[in-house]
Amino acid sequence: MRASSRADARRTWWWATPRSGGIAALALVVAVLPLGFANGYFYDVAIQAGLNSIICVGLNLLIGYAGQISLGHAGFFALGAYGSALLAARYGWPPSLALVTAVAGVALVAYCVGRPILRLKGHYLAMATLGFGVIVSIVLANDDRLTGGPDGMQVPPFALAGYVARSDHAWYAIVGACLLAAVWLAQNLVESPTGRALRALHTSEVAAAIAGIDCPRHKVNVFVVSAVFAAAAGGLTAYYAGFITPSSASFVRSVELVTMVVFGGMASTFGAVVGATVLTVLPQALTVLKEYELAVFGALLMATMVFLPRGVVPTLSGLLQRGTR
Amino acid sequence: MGIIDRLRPATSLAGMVFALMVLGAGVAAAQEPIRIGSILSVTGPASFLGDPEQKTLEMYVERLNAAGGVIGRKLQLTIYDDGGDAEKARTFTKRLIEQDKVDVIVGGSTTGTTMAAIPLVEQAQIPFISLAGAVGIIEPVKKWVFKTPHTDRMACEKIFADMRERKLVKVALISGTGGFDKSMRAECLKVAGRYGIEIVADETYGAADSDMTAQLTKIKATPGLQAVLNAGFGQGPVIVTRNYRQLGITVPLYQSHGVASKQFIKLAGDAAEGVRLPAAALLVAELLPDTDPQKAVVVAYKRDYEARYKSDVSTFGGHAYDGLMLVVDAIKRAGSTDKAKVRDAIENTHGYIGTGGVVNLSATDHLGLDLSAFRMLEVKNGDWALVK
Amino acid sequence: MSTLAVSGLTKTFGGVHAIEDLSFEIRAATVHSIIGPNGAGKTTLLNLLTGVYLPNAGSIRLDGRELTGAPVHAFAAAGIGRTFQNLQVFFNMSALDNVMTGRHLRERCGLLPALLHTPGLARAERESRERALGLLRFLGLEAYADACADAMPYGALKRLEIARALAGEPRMLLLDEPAAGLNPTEAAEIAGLIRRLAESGTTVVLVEHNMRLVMGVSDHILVLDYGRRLSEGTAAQVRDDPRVIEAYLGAVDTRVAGHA
Amino acid sequence: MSAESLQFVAGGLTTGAIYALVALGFSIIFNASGVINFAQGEFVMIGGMSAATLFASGMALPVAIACAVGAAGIVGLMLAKFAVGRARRADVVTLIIITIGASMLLRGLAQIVWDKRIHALPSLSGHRPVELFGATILPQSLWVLAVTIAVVAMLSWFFGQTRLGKAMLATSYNRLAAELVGIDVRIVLLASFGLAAVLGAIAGVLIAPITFVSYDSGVMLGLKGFAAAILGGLGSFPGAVVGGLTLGLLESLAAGYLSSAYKDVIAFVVMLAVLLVMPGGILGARTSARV
Repeated sequence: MRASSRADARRTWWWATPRSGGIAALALVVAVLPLGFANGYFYDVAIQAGLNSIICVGLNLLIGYAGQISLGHAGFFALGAYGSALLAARYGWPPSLALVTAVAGVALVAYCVGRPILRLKGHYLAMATLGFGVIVSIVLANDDRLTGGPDGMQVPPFALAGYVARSDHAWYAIVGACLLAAVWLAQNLVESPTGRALRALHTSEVAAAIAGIDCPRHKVNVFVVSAVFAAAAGGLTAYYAGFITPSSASFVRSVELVTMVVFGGMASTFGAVVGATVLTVLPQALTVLKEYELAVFGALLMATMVFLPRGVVPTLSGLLQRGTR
Repeated sequence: MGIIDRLRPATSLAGMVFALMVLGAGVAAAQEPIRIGSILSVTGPASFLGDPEQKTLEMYVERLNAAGGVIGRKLQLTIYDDGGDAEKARTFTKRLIEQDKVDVIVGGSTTGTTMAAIPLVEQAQIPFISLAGAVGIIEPVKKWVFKTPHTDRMACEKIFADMRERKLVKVALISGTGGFDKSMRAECLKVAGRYGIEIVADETYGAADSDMTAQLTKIKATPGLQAVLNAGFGQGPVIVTRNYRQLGITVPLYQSHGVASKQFIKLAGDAAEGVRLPAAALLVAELLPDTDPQKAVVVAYKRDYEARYKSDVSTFGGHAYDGLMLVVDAIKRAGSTDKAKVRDAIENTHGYIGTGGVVNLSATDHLGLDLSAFRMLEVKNGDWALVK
Repeated sequence: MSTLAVSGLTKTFGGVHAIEDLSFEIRAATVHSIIGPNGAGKTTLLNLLTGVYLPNAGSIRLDGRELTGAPVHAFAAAGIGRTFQNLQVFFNMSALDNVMTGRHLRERCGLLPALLHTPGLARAERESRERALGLLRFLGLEAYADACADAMPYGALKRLEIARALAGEPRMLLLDEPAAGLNPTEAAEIAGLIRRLAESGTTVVLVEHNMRLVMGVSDHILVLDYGRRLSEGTAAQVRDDPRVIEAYLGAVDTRVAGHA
Repeated sequence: MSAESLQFVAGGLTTGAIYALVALGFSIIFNASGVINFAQGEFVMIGGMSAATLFASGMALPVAIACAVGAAGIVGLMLAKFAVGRARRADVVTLIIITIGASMLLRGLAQIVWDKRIHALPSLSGHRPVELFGATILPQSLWVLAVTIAVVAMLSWFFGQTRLGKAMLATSYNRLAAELVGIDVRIVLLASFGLAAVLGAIAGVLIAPITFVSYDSGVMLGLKGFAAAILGGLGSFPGAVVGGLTLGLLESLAAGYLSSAYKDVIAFVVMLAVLLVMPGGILGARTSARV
């Protein structure tokens, strides 16, 4: 009875639910943040943090909720970026149509790749996804007549219905809106039968299957969703930066993305946002350290994971709850 | 009292920061420094470019300041390490322009990082001198973009001219998969025909590969092979050179200007004997005849760099030297750091003698070097020798 | 009316027969127990009946429909639910979410409605939640509804597994040692629950060591030994079968002797 | 077989032996802790860099090698004691991120302690290539192969005969059971990191004369070593060797017969295909679901 009355309360105060409440808070942060921005450089870093957050929110569905590792998501990011860029630059498609087509294409690729390799488990899955990412980056670097090779290619600006997005403010608004949409979609998925199915198969695939959950189908689905998030962020990055190189598909970049998710906290959508933001901003702050930057960054990463093993957001919110109780 | 005690370090720190800001503002009002920004690939796969570039810039900014600065103002150098990543390079360029408010940018160690920065510097209208190789940086000419290193196309031309002289026609190409290698490979393929060179094999290797015998075995088996050209940098060309001798290939081996450093000879050892490559005069500073206009400049740079850093000079540090000195020269002539005036002054540079050659810039040529800037070198007895 | 028909079922592990040429039928709305000494192959049989293991030979049919070789979730979709001997609770979820996960088959699980949180899905979620809460009440777990599963006591987890299995509204429920680790009062509650389920039309397949429970609730008992059928029949028939007594005494299980 | 194809095989064995030696380190740590140690490549780098700089400063080669191996071993022990060991109860993914942080830290320190240039180390027995049926191979590559085989033999003895080795093996099969019979899991973790670091350093010392060494040369070696360990079957020592040699041969043959530009793509595609047929690697354990 107690539980059902609590559920009623949730329905009344929609903004107090974890889903809507968190999104409202995030929207507020996104809206207020520019007040503290001194110049375009701040916007640039914020935009990159937003784009990384979009990828990580998707990747967290796969890693945090479904428990399936991917060390190849930079591959999907780069495919989204190059797909959008090539269709727009080489074939003269309208940028928005190119973006949508590229993302749809990546969804198809993710489906075809995910079907077979998601049968693998743990480190073997990590290796297989890593292999996929490496293949993408080599093909992008090698096919230089189409992609411009390792030195990258120029991308035309993003335009929609006559409006050309150039200014930092416009891009901040676009990326901010996309981030909110990404978080909303992800939170919806988490709190749906599909989300429960993902968490279930994370704990015990046998028990999940006994409950009637088609594990392979759900794994592939969430793999595709996370790839779509990465591809969309990739397409936006290409248009925003106006320039892309195959290093966006590199193994190092894939590892960086996973690190962001784990750093922020697995199975926490807002953890993914925090992880992506912190690890995007931190290197900018550490440039004052010059040659010590890499060592200090590595040490900070190690220390955080040793002392906050569940990631920043879950560990800290756990402490907070214990404190208020 | 506990709280106050705990807060004490914080308050004193805040006080110090405030004091520094006031002081800083006072100094700035007295004399605004000339702000030079730089994005370099100090770490990562292109660190062999960025590392000597950074060292060179730091050393000469220090020297210029010790000598009283330029037009009575001190130089302030801000360097960001992009690790060879174009995305980072773009953000750092933005940071230099918007946050650090630099007057001019020297840098972009690689073509990728340079290309990522170009849209921003063009938009912000800031003089930009790239230290990267590809010809695409200055072709077509972009108003605010210059570069100091010889292009990879020039390297190809120098090598092919030498081959033509030695009557070597059937040439195999082996290159790495990095940006430098791929770009040079593409340029060489483009200009080969003009020198009557026929590319009979075209192989590649990964940047971190440990053995290239498979590729070289294929090349060795190519009928009519007369010479091999390796475009690349880092340990790749060294391994190629060693594998080349291991397989007993006897036709001449040419390397690119990417390994133009004494370190190449040290690492490759005996296998390097007889290898030819095009390089700037810097590498053979002492061997230059006294009549050579570049001699004084390159000998001085070489001496300074090697004395300060106890390591062999490379032509890449020289590119940074040229970039910095071009800017300093232009600012002196412009008499201010007004961006448009400095840009015009750079474009009007004439007869500037740098480590890379004699630079004559114009509205249609933002590089200003010709083929004479390159010297053909050969490894003889463990050292460089000029090919006459 | 036959519900489940098993014929010639065989499963080997590295050449050892865990189940050997086993055939039997289970009739709808009855309580059918499977007993036997440790290592007789009871859990292996449950794994075969739920598709977790692929048999080396033989077939499993539910209402005449061939299920052999189908994936696990297809067995579930055909109406077979199950609990586990060693708990397989989703420890990263609340008790309520555990039960709602059990309703997976009864929910629409399209990807797009889930992403967009369509009104239809929201309505279905509310209904699902009510039903899950109802099941938690039915099993006396309503106090734990919002508790994370890893904070629940053992006995409650056992019942939570049953609630989760029931949430899928199975036609046949396989219970693997539901009374293990429970005190006599709790075991009696489980017995009452099993009877109620059978009366409401659910077929119950029970694997259990507690002979008082088995003898009290079963309509039909299958005795396994070394993967083969040792005996079969009503509680009285099995109890009086000399082969069964021998097998159990040989296996030094005093419980059956005590109750026999 | 023609001399040409023999040369491809020789090249593949050269590369493959290097991968195998790195892969062995991955398997040791995986066995003891279930962790993929992304800093394994850095152990290799530390071995190579220490030996190269010590030798360059005038130390005798054997002494320089011994010091380098010792230094790497200490780094490995410290990584286990102060980082991985402290987060024992954390998720495996968290532990992996810790090793990623460690690899950054070690690389960052290496570029400060040493420099960013490429260093060389003299070969153990010269540069004169050994000729076999028309194919040539550098004597150093034969050293790498021989040491790899010797290391596998020693590891088999260590894990099969010694008390500590058996304890480590027991821990890999069942941590809880190992703890219950009184095995100190912390010691096992320390030993595995120490052993893997020593092995990595030996690899670094042997590889440096062939591929040279710089502060970031561990990244690619780590990646390929991980691939080799997975391909052969994670945790299996003969598997690491088989995986390493297979990967090296795949790359070399692909470069020789198909396309040198796409040799890595071909190698990875073949590897994915192998994993799909044998989801536990070539010599990996076959497990079936248990409930």
